[in-house]
Amino acid sequence: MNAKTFKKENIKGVIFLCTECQDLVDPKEITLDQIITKYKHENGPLIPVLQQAQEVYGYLPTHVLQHISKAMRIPLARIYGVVTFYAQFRLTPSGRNVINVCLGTACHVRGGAKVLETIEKELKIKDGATTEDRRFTLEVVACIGACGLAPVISINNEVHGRLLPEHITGILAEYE
Amino acid sequence: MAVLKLTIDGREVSVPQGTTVLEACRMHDISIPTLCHDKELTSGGSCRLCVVQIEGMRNLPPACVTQATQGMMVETQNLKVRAARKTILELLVANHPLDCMTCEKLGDCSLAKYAYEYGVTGEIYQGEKRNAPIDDGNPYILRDPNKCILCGKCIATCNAVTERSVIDYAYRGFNTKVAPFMDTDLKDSNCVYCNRCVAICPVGALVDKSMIGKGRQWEFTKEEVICTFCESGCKFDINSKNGKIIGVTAKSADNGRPLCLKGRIGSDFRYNPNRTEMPFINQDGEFVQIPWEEFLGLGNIVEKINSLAK
Amino acid sequence: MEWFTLTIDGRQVSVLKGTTVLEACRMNDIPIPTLCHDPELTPAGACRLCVVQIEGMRNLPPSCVTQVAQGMVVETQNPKVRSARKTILELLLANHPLDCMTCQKMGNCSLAEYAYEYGATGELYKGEQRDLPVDDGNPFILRDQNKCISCGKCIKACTEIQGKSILDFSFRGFDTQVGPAFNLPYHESACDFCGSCVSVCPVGALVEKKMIGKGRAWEVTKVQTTCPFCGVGCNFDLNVNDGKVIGVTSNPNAPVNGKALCVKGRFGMDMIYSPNRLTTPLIRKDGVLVPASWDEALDLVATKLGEIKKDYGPNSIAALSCAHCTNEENYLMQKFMRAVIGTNNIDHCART
Amino acid sequence: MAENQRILVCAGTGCASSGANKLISALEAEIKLQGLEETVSIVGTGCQGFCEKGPTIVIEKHQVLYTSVTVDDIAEIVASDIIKDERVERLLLIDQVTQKPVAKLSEIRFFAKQKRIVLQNCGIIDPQKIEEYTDRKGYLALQKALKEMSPDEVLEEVKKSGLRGRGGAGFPTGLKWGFCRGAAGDKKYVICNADEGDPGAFMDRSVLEGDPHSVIEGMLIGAYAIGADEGYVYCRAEYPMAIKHLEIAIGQAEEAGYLGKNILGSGFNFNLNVFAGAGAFVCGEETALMASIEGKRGMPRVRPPFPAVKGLWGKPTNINNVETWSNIPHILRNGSEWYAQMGTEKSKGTKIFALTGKVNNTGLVEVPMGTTLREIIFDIGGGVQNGKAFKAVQIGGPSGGCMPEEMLDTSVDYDSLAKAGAMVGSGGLVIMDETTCMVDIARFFLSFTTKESCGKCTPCREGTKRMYEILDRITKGEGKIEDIDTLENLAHAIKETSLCGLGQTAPNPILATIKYFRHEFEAHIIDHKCPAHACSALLSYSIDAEKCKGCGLCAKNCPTTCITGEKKKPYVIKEDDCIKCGTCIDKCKFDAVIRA
Repeated sequence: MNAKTFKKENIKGVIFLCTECQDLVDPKEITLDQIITKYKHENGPLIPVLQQAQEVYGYLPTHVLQHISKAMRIPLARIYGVVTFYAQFRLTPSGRNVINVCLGTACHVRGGAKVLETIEKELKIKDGATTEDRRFTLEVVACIGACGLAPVISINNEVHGRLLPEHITGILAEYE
Repeated sequence: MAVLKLTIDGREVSVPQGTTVLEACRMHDISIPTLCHDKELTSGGSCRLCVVQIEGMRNLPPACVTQATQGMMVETQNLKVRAARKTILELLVANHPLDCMTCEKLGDCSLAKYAYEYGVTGEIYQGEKRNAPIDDGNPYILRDPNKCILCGKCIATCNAVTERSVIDYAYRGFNTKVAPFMDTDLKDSNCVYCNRCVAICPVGALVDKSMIGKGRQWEFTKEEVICTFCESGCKFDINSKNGKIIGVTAKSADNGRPLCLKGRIGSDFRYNPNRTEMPFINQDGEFVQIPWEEFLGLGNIVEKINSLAK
Repeated sequence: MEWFTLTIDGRQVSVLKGTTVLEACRMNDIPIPTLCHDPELTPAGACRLCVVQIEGMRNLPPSCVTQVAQGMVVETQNPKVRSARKTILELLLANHPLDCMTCQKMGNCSLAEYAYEYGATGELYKGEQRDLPVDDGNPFILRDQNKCISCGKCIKACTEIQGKSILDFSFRGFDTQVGPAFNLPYHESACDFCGSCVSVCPVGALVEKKMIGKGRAWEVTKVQTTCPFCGVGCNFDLNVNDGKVIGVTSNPNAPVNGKALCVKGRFGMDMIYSPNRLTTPLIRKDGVLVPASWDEALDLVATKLGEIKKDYGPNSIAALSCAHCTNEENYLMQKFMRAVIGTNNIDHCART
Repeated sequence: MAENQRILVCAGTGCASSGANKLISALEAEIKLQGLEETVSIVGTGCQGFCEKGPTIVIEKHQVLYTSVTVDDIAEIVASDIIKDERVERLLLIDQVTQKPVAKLSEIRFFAKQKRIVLQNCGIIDPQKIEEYTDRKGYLALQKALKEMSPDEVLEEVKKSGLRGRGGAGFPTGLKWGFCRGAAGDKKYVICNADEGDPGAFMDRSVLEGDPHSVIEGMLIGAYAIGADEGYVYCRAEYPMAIKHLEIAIGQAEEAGYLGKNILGSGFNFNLNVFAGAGAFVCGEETALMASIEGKRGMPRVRPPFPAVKGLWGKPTNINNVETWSNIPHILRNGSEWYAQMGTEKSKGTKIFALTGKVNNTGLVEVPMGTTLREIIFDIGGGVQNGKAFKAVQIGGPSGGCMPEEMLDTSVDYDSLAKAGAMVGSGGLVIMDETTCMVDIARFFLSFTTKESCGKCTPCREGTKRMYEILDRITKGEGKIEDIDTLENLAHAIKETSLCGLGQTAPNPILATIKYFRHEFEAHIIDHKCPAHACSALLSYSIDAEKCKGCGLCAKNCPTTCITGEKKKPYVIKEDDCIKCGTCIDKCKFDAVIRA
């Protein structure tokens, strides 16, 4: 958005406000604009911009994508295509703790599927879903590169290895 | 001849006495969908697709068998009529295979035509579907009983030639099917493959095997020819695609015309694009084309006549 | 210019360097099935239906993106090639609704055409099928994603022909979809309904909504004509069934525009049968509009214009010309205003 | 009292997850407590390779490896090994054959047969310090190239070495460089493919984490030979430590003048960027990877034009993977003849394999090309876990193949493996034992490729899904005998018509398992039995009331709540809730749980 002109736009109920009147602007938005400015003149910056925007917001809300589209002059459909293509991007907020269950080959061979089933039963959610209390989001990933410790899961990037189904309840209890 | 006046869809029309409502409509370009009707055959009134609403009449009478009367008020397209027709089509399509993509009949299929017109998908009444074996045992007719809508036209046209009468209805209710004696394949019946039934079938239940895979109906141009094998004067269509003759198909036979396999195959032979106009003779195991004069031994006939004249 | 000679199905053909195998085949009337290829769009090599066998090459290369080489030996119809194509068709059909009876595209559907040719029924690999909502929210285009074969031509038409980039792929693998951002329906996206996507869709995923139920491809006569809406001079085909115009389709051979059209040209033809349309001039007599003859009407206009010009000067008159006229008619209109009336007060509705 | 010495603590992702960082702090505290800061330094290294026994510590001076170390062991290690020069026997590895503790690193079977070229610094140096790299001859190869050799000479050297791409297909590296060097254009790129997506492979991660400068140096030399002035390392976002170490290394290399303008006064310029991927396996494919850097969906495009001619942003581009780049400095420094001595006739040098699955010694293994699978799995890997019988080894990731016992003497090199219906691929070796069901494994690979298919071309998008569905049916006992033929036909068609490597190789696991394990398919289909007792749909668990003593151990350990009963009375399994994990069978001391 051009900072010089006072501009008020209403896109699908989300209001973007001018960056000159700081008090009206979401601080996240300033960070977002900084990210965009940083990459604007580089070649092909979309993926790092999305990655950093996701770090700021925790996920990629619609209005953020619309903003990126406008600021970087990339068609919205293309951005949506990219966001839905890469596993890393999230269009909905995640739970407080993100469980990544590795189902790489080594983990599969050493019983990763049982670990997943146990977690699914325990939390009553399936791959990709978030518990109602937003405590956990469950995601299946293919290999986090800790194959030597298979089967593994990682919760908030902490790796738990050499798991058996009966370990699960105890591990989950550590996360609030 | 007495002339009757009646009102169809608000339009006043005149027709001769003895006309059915269906005929009256068609005379005046008012379209009525039909599946079991054929003007050459006695109407069975079985498919019920041609139902209309007639003032003073109970229910929805089928137009094909209802005689027009003086002052009759007919509605052919009101909501009630269209809804009834749609239900009939939904029922038919629900028990019909949906392999239109590869169905030989597509482009000339009455069921598909009306389904399209009435927006019928067959999804409403999905349930048990027939799963009868396909009769693929003879070289002429492919018979898929699962596609049959039991309109009975094939039976009627087969029975129109007394010594044929190969097929008829068998079983009853949902299990009704059209079958030869003992429900055998056609090859085990006394069918002579005249293809009357194929020519009249409104759907893909009966298909001319010689045409399979050769093209869709809309790709063909048709030229009507009259068979010269006997004096009956049966008609055939020569089908061409992109200017090339693809095959000969039977046309639905008028009353009194027998239609026969010989006629169709003979015509096929006669109009075959590969047919040569010139004779060949076997010379040392190889066929070589030679002029007619030589073939008939008349090579120097002109010379001979000339020499005689001298 | 360099010519290459290659052998296709045992036949020697010569083509220019830079020609693709597909082009070489089509130039020589050798049929190759394609779904994602369109001469107006950049090639994708995605549908894989045009695969052929080429001596010395690994696997079966797609002919649409394989360039010819000197002495290349190509086979387009051997059993291996045909069986590979059939498998691809079987896979597509296994995930395609079989409502051909009511599908508007039937008769013009490439998938059905090849399915018929190759005898593919979709029975072989039956399994999960997509079940996505049908986008029925706009008056022009009916979009049924379940029929989409992900050929990507609509995306390219939107980007390369129209420059709008409303459409793109989203998700991946078996879940791949094509559509506007966030999978919004067309009318909630920035689409302006030029219908270029419809014109390239090889299946029934995108169809002209107004033509639904009005006739199938084989019943329709196409009449090529020039669009009356503006001065660009786009050509298209009026689709006529039973003597009635049922809609407009692109004519790929149109010299000015190819398959591209704008929303007005493609979908704005319903005025033909509009009950509001005037067929004779009307003159207001005693406050009531009364039908009149053209002579009568034109005489009246000429007299009145003359009077106004005499009493108030030429600049008291202005003309607004209409996009439904031809370029020539609009030229005449401005000529009339400038030369006859004597004013520059002339404008045109397509400018506003 | 010892002179200046180093304690090497493995801090690779594997060991870090089992507490390596706590060990480092504890060691530092203990060293300080003992007043040894002056003479002993603690080094957090990259992966030492022996993940199975992690966290591991090496006392460099004595070449001793301590395994499965915990914080509680630290004081003892310092007290006896560092101060008294006595080994802590209980932390030494027990040799499988002699059943005696092994004191010397070089005597450990896991390491004895390896030949560490690419991994020679991993686990020994601190990857976050450039000095440790330069102390071990780092950047000498770059200096040699820039100062003594022309780009053509470098290219020639790489060609002569016989190095082939370590990313899977095994294309000769020198030849590839030559194409890019020969392509028209003033701007060229080199890319390091660090999108190591094959599940079961982590050698690239380990190299980037443990020795990032070797990759940078390799890329610099390659860029010099090719004529490129910019490079990218495309690394998976799942490898945060690799990205971090790489970024630190790039910063240090820039500072030291190895990166940037006029490098070492040679006039050669080179900039290196790190690009974090966003989670798509297909981005390991060259054209998809470039599309990803360009900010697009990672959908492969058709070739030609090849990347060497038209690559990143339309410019000539050369892509090699981590291990390939990492080989380059060694080749330049030691000469192509030295390199070409190793390996087989057509596959030169060494290859790193990630040994995982049901093998005793999981970890990273670097061996000369041509070593047999048996040597790797049994001599280095120590054979199958828990004394179970070996069934198969899966090699080359989800696109490779599963090789049975009778193929174990196959030598690992590009050509022998291709002939056997597998491929070197990234180098993941997943060992499977008798309890692994091969149909289930094929299904597993297809579920992976189905999820990772980009969706562009028909055969891969639709075909992987259908192959998966058929396999899924078979594992549930709902298969038909003709399914095997259907699978084979479909597999061949997909191989022959797919656009990129993913689709072209996705059917490999199916073809290989049908080829070697057809009987298992038939058992599922005809007898509705899973011979490996792995397909849960074909299993049912119950408790033999006669044998059950009512100890309740099964119910206590059951991860769901499907086992109920009263103490001292026979317990019962409720089938509906049972997830068939098999925990009860393992726990029961009376063999009372029946699996049928």
